[in-house]
Amino acid sequence: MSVAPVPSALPESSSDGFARLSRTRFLLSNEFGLILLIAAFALLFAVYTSGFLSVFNLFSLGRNAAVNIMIGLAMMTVIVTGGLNLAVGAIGVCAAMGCGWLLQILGLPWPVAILGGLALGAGLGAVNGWMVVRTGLHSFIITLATMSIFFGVMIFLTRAEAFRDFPEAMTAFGKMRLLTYLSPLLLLTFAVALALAWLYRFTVTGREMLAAGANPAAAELSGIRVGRAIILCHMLSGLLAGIAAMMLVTRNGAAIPSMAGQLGQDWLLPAFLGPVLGGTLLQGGKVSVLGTVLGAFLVTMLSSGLLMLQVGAFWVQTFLGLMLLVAVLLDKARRSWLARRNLA
Amino acid sequence: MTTIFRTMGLAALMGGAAATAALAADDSKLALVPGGPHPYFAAWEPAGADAAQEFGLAGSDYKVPQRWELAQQNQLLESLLSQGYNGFMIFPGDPVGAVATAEELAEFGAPVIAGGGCYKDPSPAAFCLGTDTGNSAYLGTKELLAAMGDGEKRIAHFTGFLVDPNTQLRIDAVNRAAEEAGATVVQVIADIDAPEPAEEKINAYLAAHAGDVDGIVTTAWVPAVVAANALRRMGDTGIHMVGIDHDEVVLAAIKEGIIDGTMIQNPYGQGYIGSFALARMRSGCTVKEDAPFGSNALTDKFIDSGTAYVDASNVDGYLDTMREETARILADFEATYLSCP
Amino acid sequence: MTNLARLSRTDWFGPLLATILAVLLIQSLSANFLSAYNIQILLLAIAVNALVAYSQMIIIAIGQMNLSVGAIGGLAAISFAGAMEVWGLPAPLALTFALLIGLGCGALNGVLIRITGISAFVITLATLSIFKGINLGITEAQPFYGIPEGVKRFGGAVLVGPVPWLLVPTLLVTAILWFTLRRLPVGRFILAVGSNDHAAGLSGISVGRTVIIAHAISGLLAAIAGVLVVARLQIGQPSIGDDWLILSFAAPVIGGAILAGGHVSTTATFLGVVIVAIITQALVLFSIDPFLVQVVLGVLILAAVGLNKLRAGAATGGR
Amino acid sequence: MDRSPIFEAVGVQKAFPGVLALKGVNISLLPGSIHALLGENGAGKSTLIKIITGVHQPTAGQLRLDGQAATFGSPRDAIARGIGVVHQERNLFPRFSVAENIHLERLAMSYLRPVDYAALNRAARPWLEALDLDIDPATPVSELSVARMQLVEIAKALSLQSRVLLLDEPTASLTSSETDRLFTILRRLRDDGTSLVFVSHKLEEVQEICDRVTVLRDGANACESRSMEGVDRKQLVQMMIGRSEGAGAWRHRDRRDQPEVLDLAGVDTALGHRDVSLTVRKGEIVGLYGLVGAGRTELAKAIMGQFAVTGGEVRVNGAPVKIRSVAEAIHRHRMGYISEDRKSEGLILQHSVLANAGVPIWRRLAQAMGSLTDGRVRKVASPFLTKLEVKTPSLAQSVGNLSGGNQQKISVAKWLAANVGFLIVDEPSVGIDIKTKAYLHDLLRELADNGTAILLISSEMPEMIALADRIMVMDEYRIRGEVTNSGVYAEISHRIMDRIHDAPQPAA
Repeated sequence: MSVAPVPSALPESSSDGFARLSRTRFLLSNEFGLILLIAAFALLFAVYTSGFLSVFNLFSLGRNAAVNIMIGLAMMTVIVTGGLNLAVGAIGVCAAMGCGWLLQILGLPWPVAILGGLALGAGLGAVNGWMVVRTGLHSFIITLATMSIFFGVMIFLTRAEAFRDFPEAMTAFGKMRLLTYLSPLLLLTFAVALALAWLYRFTVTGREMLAAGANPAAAELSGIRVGRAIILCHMLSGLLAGIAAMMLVTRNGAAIPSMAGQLGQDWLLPAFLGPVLGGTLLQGGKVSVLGTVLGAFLVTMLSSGLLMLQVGAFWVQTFLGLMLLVAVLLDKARRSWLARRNLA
Repeated sequence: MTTIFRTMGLAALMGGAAATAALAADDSKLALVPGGPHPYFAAWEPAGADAAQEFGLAGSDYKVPQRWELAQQNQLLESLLSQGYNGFMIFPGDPVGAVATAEELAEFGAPVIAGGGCYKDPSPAAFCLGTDTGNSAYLGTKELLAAMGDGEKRIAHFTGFLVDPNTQLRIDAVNRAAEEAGATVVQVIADIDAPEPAEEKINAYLAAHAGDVDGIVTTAWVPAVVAANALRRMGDTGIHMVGIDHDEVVLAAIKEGIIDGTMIQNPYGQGYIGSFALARMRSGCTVKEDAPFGSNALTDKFIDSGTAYVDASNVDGYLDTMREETARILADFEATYLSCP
Repeated sequence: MTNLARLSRTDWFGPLLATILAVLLIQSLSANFLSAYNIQILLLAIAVNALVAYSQMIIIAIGQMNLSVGAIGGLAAISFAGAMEVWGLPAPLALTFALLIGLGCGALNGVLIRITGISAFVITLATLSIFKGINLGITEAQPFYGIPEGVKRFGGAVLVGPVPWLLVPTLLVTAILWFTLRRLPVGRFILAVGSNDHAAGLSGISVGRTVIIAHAISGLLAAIAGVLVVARLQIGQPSIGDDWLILSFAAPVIGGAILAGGHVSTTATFLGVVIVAIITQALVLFSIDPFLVQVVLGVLILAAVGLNKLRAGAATGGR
Repeated sequence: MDRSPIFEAVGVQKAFPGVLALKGVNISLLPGSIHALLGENGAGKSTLIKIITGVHQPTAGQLRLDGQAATFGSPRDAIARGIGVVHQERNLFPRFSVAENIHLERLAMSYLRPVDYAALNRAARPWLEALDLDIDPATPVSELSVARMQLVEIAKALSLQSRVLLLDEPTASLTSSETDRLFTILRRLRDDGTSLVFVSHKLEEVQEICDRVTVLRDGANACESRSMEGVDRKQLVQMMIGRSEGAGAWRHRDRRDQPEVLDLAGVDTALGHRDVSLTVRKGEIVGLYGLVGAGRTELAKAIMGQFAVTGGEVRVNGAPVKIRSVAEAIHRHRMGYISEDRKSEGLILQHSVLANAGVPIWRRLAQAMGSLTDGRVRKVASPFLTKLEVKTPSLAQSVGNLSGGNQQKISVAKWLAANVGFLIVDEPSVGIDIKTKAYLHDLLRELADNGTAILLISSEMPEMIALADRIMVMDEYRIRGEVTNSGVYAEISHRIMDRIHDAPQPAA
């Protein structure tokens, strides 16, 4: 099966030969490659920078990774359908601002406000999905338009003013340190990732999403309600974008319209880096939750490490771009090598 | 421009030498972190370097987030702390949203001050060293109103990022000054402290409403540059304008008589004095509770880094103005604001 | 009647109609709209935005997308300004240098896409990051100010009446592009590859070379746009190009381009740019919240693709 | 014969990952002849064509042009050496004009010389006239009918003045009068010295027009380029499938007393079907025969609820129903559809065997919160995979890595696992080998014997006659008549073709 949520959940092996094959496969897999890369870079940064292994850096690395992974997962759920969601950032900011509005203007208790914000995220995602299904257009163009619309309406309604009166309970969560270096945000992200892995591997809905993404025509003729599956994927994406935004809100203690940059565009790079490095195919139908988690983590670690190496903050982006390029090239090489060896 | 500031720094030093002679080399590794890339902050870099050399610090480095974005600034600050920086002057990416990170820095024992713009109280920042932006905008508007002379006074106000805590202060100040003089602010255009949106919105506005405006006040760097250019392009419109900051375009426009003047701020002084203060705080000084702080909408611990109006009469000597200002503040800074062991 | 029917089938007819209606409507509501200075501002916006739109259009024509349009434009812009300020190159040399940078970046996109077979989306996302990073790395986000007077004058000068000189390169490019896509084999190849790359290959067209050429042209156009922005802003600002992405898709799509490739229209894309410029301008004119510009742009994209879909549906008779 | 061949392929091999598509094939083409290239789907015809036209390069063996060894690195090379081809799939650019489509190859010589459309139109006209095509060369191809597009493609190949011209299924979408016109032209070309290669499934046409023949079977020569003289249809078939036609397998069954499972009464659809009536009873195999484009697959999809039924009545097990989605057809009415296009509509190639076999039963097997383990699916699906002898290293293998035959078995198995009562089987033997095909035929008969109602769509007359109890003939989205199968090929094929050709030709 295509899903590799955790290494232990590899395809069942019916024979010894297959077990050996799957072990080789794992060693050649994207996930394993990412683990190697993470280990190698961690070593590099630990040796060549002072403070990379400091408690605070590990803590802040984990906290930043938590958000980036969540953003990556939000994109991943749509990539599953063979589509894209350019509006992740815009939806995330809308969810955060929605939460702030409920809290500050309506005076609702914060758990309700958070749920409201998440519902808004999921709702906007569903709007995307519905339009993609109804128009039959590629999600790229739909979400390009809605990214503009969602963000514009949000800015119009809020007058671009931040909501800043968040209760201590929420902001404390963002600063909380478990065992001195672990952010609860990271634990939350892991929980969500596990839930997604379970969804894709062990539920009908998840399987239907994958089937609808891999080959919508075949899926429909096999009795899957493809339209519904795609709307669900977009909804899930909106929900996860909302969660990522809530994490940023608790971290900053404010819901800021510019938190994802103009139109939420600043989320796009982390959003794609995670899944693409993690081996989720842009064509859809295959997903690797573990790969996305590792990919997003690698990216966060790299940008943190590059800052520490003092290569100059301004060059970090170039390195990330090169990294993405090298990673996809390696993945390509690995795939074709596998294909040759497997079949020749 | 760097050299200009270096000479300026040396001048400032002479004024403040008495106060600083006692400082020995220490392990203060300071970071001066703006909210994002912006020409205004460029002067922090030479200021930090000069201060580090003068006061014998391990370093006072200007570190810029890649983009004008809170998340970028947070990540940079976290990284700098991990790298061993132990004192921070920060322009908060968001007056509230940036507090959380400042608190974390403070928890690790690093003194934090706000520079250029302020945190919203309560915050761990010892004080906020910046232009009294409200006052600067107020004075600038007054100068504009004076330059406009008699007759109808309709003002357009072009200002910076709404996420910048100063922007609202400026809008309020301009409105207040206009009200006092019986003038009306007919348009406020904000969020245009980047060239392209500024170019588009200001030009579009002037294209449509040049006849409905008698004066322009700009309270952010880029809008000042763009508006000055637009007025030059439009030729004789009878529109008066007071800009802000010392961009070459603005200064040239003053000399050519296209605009009336500009409100100079003192970023170099912020960087220089900020470094000094952080170093002193690291060596045990504390901020006096009863110091004569100013206050604004965000904080009650405000120190004005100085502002001055420059017009055609003194545009060539504007540097002297700032030099004097920096020297003046530094001279009695320690005595006024710090209590040292 | 049949003439009208034939006209209505062309790509540029709808946008042209929309443009005329918009102009009439806005003019009737605000006499300032057609004032000389306002027209000049409108034309300045069109001059740059049209090139940005073309840069994307040529990639849409081969059925791909180029996320790095803005990054290439920005890099070319700061190369242009930097070459003049730091190296003291005369403007024509700096211009050549900047255009070569754009051409090179575009060609690099094309080569990478071709030799790796990875989707243009991923490749240009990576190069977007690389080009933008190089831009920031060189400039440290500080603008170059050393723009020679000649360039500044060019940026501010008017040719005749309200028509700015900046519009001249854009009009030239429009004509050349129109001719290329209509009459030159290379333009036809680009459309053929976009329509059906397999068939194009069987017809003896070198698909790889065509893809690379299209990307190189895209890079070149983005570079021209970047240079024009420098002339207009009179500084080499590193943030040039940051907000081009949506616009670059909006105008071709409003102009009836099919994202799957094989069909674009230069004239209709130009009109798309005009419509966007007029609406943006109108919002300011009526003191409508500038924040709504984004919303309008998004709605325009949706409306345009929706209409195209309907039109395609009507043409083939049913679903 | 003393003519020396223009083109020869000697011992050509072609290996793709996992398959040896050609195992040393020979063909030699003489000038002034029409050479039939025959073979079943999967026999290697397309691969050989692609090698001759430079799309693929042979793994081993040699191509010779005029006796000289030649290599074609790309289609361009082949074109330049005078080898033209009309592919099976449409390779025109719909928005380009007819003239430009015809001459695109020649434009490809330079990048920057402006195109002179007037000259292009002038140059295109003779080729159109040669095919008696009365179209303005400036017309965009998208405005032409499918048949005319086909002719434009032929005009395009002719315009290259090819010495060797390959035609892959050129008559598939032509009417008989169009076919006749085409044949006249082909003969003329032959008489002018061109060497034509004619690929077709329609043996009648092959016998009518070809003078030489090469037959491929399983990637090897079943007959090396020989004269058609003295070769009759029976021999051709025997060479193609390795045995005589399997008409013997048919056995008479009468299901007229069984209950109706599916009944269409005067059905119109959104796709353009008019007044379609047909009935499939329990245990019955009803054939739906027609040419490509007759609307059979489209009818199947309308029955399955993918496209709307706009008029008439659909009854399932006697009760009138309105099926709004495929999911409803499958889950509520226990219907199934095996697509002709296995790769894009039948299977999810990148997913595992188990995932593919289990799709229709996922919902039924789901437990609390929609959770579902592979184990549960395996328990239900694997007996059927075993029964159908699907050969796969494991159930986790991607379907895309399996052979066509095994893929087809999986698409059947998933409906067996879903226990459907009504199954539409669309072109079941496309791209699978002879043995699996025979096996599939047995399986379909067995299914019917056990009570499944089957609607069989096939363009292969022998298959139709081997399997169906009754044959409905469809043309132009209408049912043209019904033939009760007697198992006798000559009689039934004649009667079917009569139904198609005798139908009143409505004004197009």
